[in-house]
Amino acid sequence: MSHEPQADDPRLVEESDPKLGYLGSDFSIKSWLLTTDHKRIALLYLASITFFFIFGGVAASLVRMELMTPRGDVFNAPDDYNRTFTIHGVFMVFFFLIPGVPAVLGNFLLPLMIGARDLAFPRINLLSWYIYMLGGLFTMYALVAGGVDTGWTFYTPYSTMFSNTQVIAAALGIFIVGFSSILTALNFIVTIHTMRAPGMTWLRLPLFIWAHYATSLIIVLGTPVLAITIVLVAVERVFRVGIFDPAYGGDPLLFQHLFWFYSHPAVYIMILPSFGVISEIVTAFARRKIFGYSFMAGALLAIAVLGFLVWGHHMFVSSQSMYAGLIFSVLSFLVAVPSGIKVFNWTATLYKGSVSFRTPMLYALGFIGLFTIGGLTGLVLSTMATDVHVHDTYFVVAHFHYIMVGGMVMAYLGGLHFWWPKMTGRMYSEFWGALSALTVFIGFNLTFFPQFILGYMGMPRRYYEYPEEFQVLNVMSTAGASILAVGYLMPLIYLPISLLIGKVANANPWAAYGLEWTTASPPPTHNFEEIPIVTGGPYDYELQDRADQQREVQEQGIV
Amino acid sequence: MWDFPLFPQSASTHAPKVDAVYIGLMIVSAAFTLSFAFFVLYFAVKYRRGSRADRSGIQDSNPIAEAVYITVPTLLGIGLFVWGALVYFELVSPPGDAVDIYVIGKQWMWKAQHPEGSKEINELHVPVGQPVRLVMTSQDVIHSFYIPAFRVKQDVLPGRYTTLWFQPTKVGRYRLFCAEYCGAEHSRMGGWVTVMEPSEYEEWLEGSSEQTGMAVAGEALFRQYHCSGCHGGNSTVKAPPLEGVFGGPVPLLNDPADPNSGVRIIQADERYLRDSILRPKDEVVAGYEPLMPSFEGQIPEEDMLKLVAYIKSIGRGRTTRPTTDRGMQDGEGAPSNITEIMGMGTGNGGDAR
Amino acid sequence: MSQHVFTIKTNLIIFAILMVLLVVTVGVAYLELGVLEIPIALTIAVVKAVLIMLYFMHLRYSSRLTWLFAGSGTLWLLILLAFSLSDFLSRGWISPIVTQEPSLDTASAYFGGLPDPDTGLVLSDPEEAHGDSADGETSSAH
Amino acid sequence: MSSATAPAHDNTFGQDDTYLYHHFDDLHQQHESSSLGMWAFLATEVLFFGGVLGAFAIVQTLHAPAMRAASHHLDVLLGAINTGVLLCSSLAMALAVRAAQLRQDRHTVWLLIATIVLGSAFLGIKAYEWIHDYHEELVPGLNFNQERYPGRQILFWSFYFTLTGIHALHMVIGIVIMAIMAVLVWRRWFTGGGATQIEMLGLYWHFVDIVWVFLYPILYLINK
Repeated sequence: MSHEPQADDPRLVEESDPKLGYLGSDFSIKSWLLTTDHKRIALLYLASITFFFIFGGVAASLVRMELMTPRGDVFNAPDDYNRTFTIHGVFMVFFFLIPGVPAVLGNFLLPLMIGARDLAFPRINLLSWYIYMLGGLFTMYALVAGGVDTGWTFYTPYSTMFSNTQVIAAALGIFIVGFSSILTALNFIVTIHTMRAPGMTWLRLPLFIWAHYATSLIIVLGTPVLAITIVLVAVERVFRVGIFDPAYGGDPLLFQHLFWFYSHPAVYIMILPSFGVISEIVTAFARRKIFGYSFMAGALLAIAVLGFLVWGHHMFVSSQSMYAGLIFSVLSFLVAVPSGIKVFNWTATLYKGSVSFRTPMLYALGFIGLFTIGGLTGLVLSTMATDVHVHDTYFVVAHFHYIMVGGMVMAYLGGLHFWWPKMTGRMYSEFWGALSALTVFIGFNLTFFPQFILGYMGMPRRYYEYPEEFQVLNVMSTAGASILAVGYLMPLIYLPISLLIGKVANANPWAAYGLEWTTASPPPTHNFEEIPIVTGGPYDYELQDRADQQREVQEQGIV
Repeated sequence: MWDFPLFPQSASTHAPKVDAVYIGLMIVSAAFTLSFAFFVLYFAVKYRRGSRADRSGIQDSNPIAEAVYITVPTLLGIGLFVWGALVYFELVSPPGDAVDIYVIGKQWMWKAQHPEGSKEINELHVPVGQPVRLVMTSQDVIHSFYIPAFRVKQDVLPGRYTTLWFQPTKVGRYRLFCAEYCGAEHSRMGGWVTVMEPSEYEEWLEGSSEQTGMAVAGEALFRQYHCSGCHGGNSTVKAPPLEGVFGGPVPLLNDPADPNSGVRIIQADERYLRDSILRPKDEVVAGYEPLMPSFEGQIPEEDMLKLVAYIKSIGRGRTTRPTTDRGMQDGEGAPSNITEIMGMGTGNGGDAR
Repeated sequence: MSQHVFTIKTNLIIFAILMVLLVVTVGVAYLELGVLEIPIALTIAVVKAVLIMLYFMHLRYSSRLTWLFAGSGTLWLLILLAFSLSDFLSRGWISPIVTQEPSLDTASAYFGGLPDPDTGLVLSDPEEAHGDSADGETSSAH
Repeated sequence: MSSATAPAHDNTFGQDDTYLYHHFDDLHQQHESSSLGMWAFLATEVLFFGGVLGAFAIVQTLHAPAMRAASHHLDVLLGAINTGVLLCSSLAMALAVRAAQLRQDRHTVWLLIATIVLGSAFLGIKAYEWIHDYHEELVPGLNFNQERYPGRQILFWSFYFTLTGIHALHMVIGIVIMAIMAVLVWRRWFTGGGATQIEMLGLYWHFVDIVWVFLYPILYLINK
């Protein structure tokens, strides 16, 4: 069935050192910059995403330092503070949270998990990385040339008429990076549809793949609307054509509708891949099939679709009509139900499993706890009565950080540790992994739980100066932020070190179940010697344990 | 030691209802969170690897449990939604006898006007027990009128009226914020809402309204003598804006003819206002040319008093309070006009287009 | 996705139908149908679009999956339109609960009136001005 | 594979030595992937145009009289001719795809050139309309005369130029790619006669035509 290999078929390229797999095939810079191997592109993304994460993180620490005191002292003028929180917002949202898990873990693992040799369009995959870097450079230019002070939301008429900062350059950067995520999502959808290994039917796909399928649907159906909204802001800003300018009859709310039509599904783009990662980790370390597989897959798709119907809860107090507000409020409650199902099923997966507490599992357990808090505080924001009070306060900031940092970043780090041996062939140090997980958990809670209290007390967000009575909670939050920063620096140190001194990992260090664990680690450039034939469903750990027991019996010769 | 509050004051009829919905939501959330946390930790410890717990009869899926777990949260959600919506209906429906106060949000200050005519900047005086409705609009970007103690917030958009109502129940001074990001001094665009006994409020009203009566007449004269032609909001002539001038420091050129001679700061008081109307060329504000014609002998004395009253009413403080005690520490509330003048039009976007 | 190759004849027939529909839609526009104009124009456009998709874009013999991909874009566009319009159209309805409408005259006296640009709207030919005066042009606050 | 039932015979496209990339199992899977990929991209384009069209639909429903007043300055006849030209180019494109599938390379090249010529004709007529509008002082941002066209009419024109501008940009991109494809087919660069590539270009071109099929009535006819 497989065609005789063509000229550029990597199977013909003999690996210089079989143990290094795809990493060892070619060490030249050109081979990295012109690679079409999804695994190498994943590592390129890993490097650039970490860079932008650090950049956004530094901005966050400056913001937290500024907020230690009621008066402005770190920044001598409010403009610089406004530019800093805009940097934090833009870089974290568009350059870390949205591409995070899909571009790094998704790119690396999707072909491996469905038994394919590569994504459907390898060259488009590389193009997506170059567009991502081009977008990053444009946004960097915007900062160097004067920065942007509109916040990551670019609300009109401030962004179009009253801000004299580099709004157009930043908007162009985001416009470009939007296409990078569209191309990645397009690649994933087509690959999942057409390139699954024989026998890998839809109900045998690991939930990691389902999660990336649902995320790609949202990206493909949502991102273009953000692109056109950014174009309209740029057109309005240059030509004053009045689309958002009430003096000519335009309506500022038109921008908010178009912007939030993408930006709320964008938060599901950020969290759905993490659901996939957590499902993989929880089953691997509880050594049990996922509980309610079809409900979990269905919940992913339900979130993807319902996610597009709820954006109005960002606009309850912005003179949106009450009737539209009621519709969006009901739907916002309904969209919380599938997330609840997922947390319920993860907990049920632990029941009667055999749970071990390695670093990925610590991150996963942390995720379940923090995501539940984040999700449930979302209900306060979807109820119209309380949203009037807590909209645009630190309650909202705490809510979305619980989901983004408590959810997505914990899952990202958990996934990175879980598949590190597969990606690099080396084991990370278990002690440092557990320590960093604990530090991140403690630092995170100390940073963002006080902000819930601050929020309900009424401290508005994006404030450079605040009244004295909020200071103690802000100081606690800044203290937590410093612990969190240390927690994030640790993996940045011990993971690269593990490349040199880490224990060499075999094909399946966690004895986990999945096609990616059947091939070598690091896998060869063409992934599988022979395309595997899939016979059973995912997470068949009973099968795996019986096979391990038989192998032990044979080795020790015990009858 | 515990001197910082953990829960906002409850000073309006809305507050207890909104707090009730909030507490209800917190209870539901805590119930779910604690039960999940408990089960996760309990299972994780009970079924840890190597423990001899009974692991027979593993179920991989239990549609009944899933169905229960779908219907219960949905019903709970609908219930909470209905409760929240009912409280929201009260938030948006002012009673018949509500008093209207008109509020303008402008880049980085709130200007309020009472029906009786008295005007305030970054301040709002309301009698306790009287339902008040604010009819608001914005002159430039989207702001948001937010009083945490009353649990009310409403975005203020250019080109549209938005309304918000509350009925204060407790006398006192509560913070007022701008909640929608609106530019450089978004965090300074706030102030105080003072709830007073009705009698005190009437007193305050007279004090400010007679002053405002003259100020209102002064405003008409301001247009009649074409002052607004240059000093008005959207004039093309480069003349110093008069909002917030009175009571604040003003930089004057040492030698009016030579723009880059040194600058001296004086306090803008009634004398300065009269002199700059009658003999504008004697004291020229730094950064501006001496273009203003002299009005010597053209403005009768009582018109001059009304003009000065008007300029004072749009001054930095309010008409009745002595200008120094604005009830705010330095750096809070609206900036003194000094920042705009010292800025010399470095282009904080909101200037006259 | 099959490789069905359409004959030249089919292509030409489809092209002819499209040109006829073009003439029809222009003709319909010249009749004064008032409210019916928009639905008719849009249905003709949809018919033309579906024809192009089926025959020129080979959807006719493609897998159902390709149909789904083709339809999903328009479906999501309708979601955007439906929910946004649910806000813009229902904004004017005075909620029955709001007992007292703000007194617009004092408000506009204080605010100096809202910048409703359409007040100065001069319609070039008076005969279709009939439809517009009823549209409450002057109510500045909505 | 998703469509295990698809006929397994290889040469359905009439090509023998079509290039099969290493990560695909057979030609059918490779073609199916390209087509699905293109349709997914067209879904993003639908939403890209949809955002502006949605905004315009909202403004049209809210301010119908102003939109009607503004759209009187558009020349319906010229628009009709333009739509006809674009439909012709769509026909030429469909025939080009057919020729590419049947490996009649000379016909493919000529039909692609015909499509380019018709597309450029469309852009020419469009440019003429724009210049005419410019002389009528109708271009917001450049010389829109607010006194002559008071009220919200500027909104109609800002949407008109945004929509037709983005559409024209897509036409230019289409024409450039078509020129490149024509050269490649003419110099036999594609081992498999480039059927799949031409077909994907056809999908894109027909999509741009469909956008104009919707733009023409919405901008020109509804407010006639």
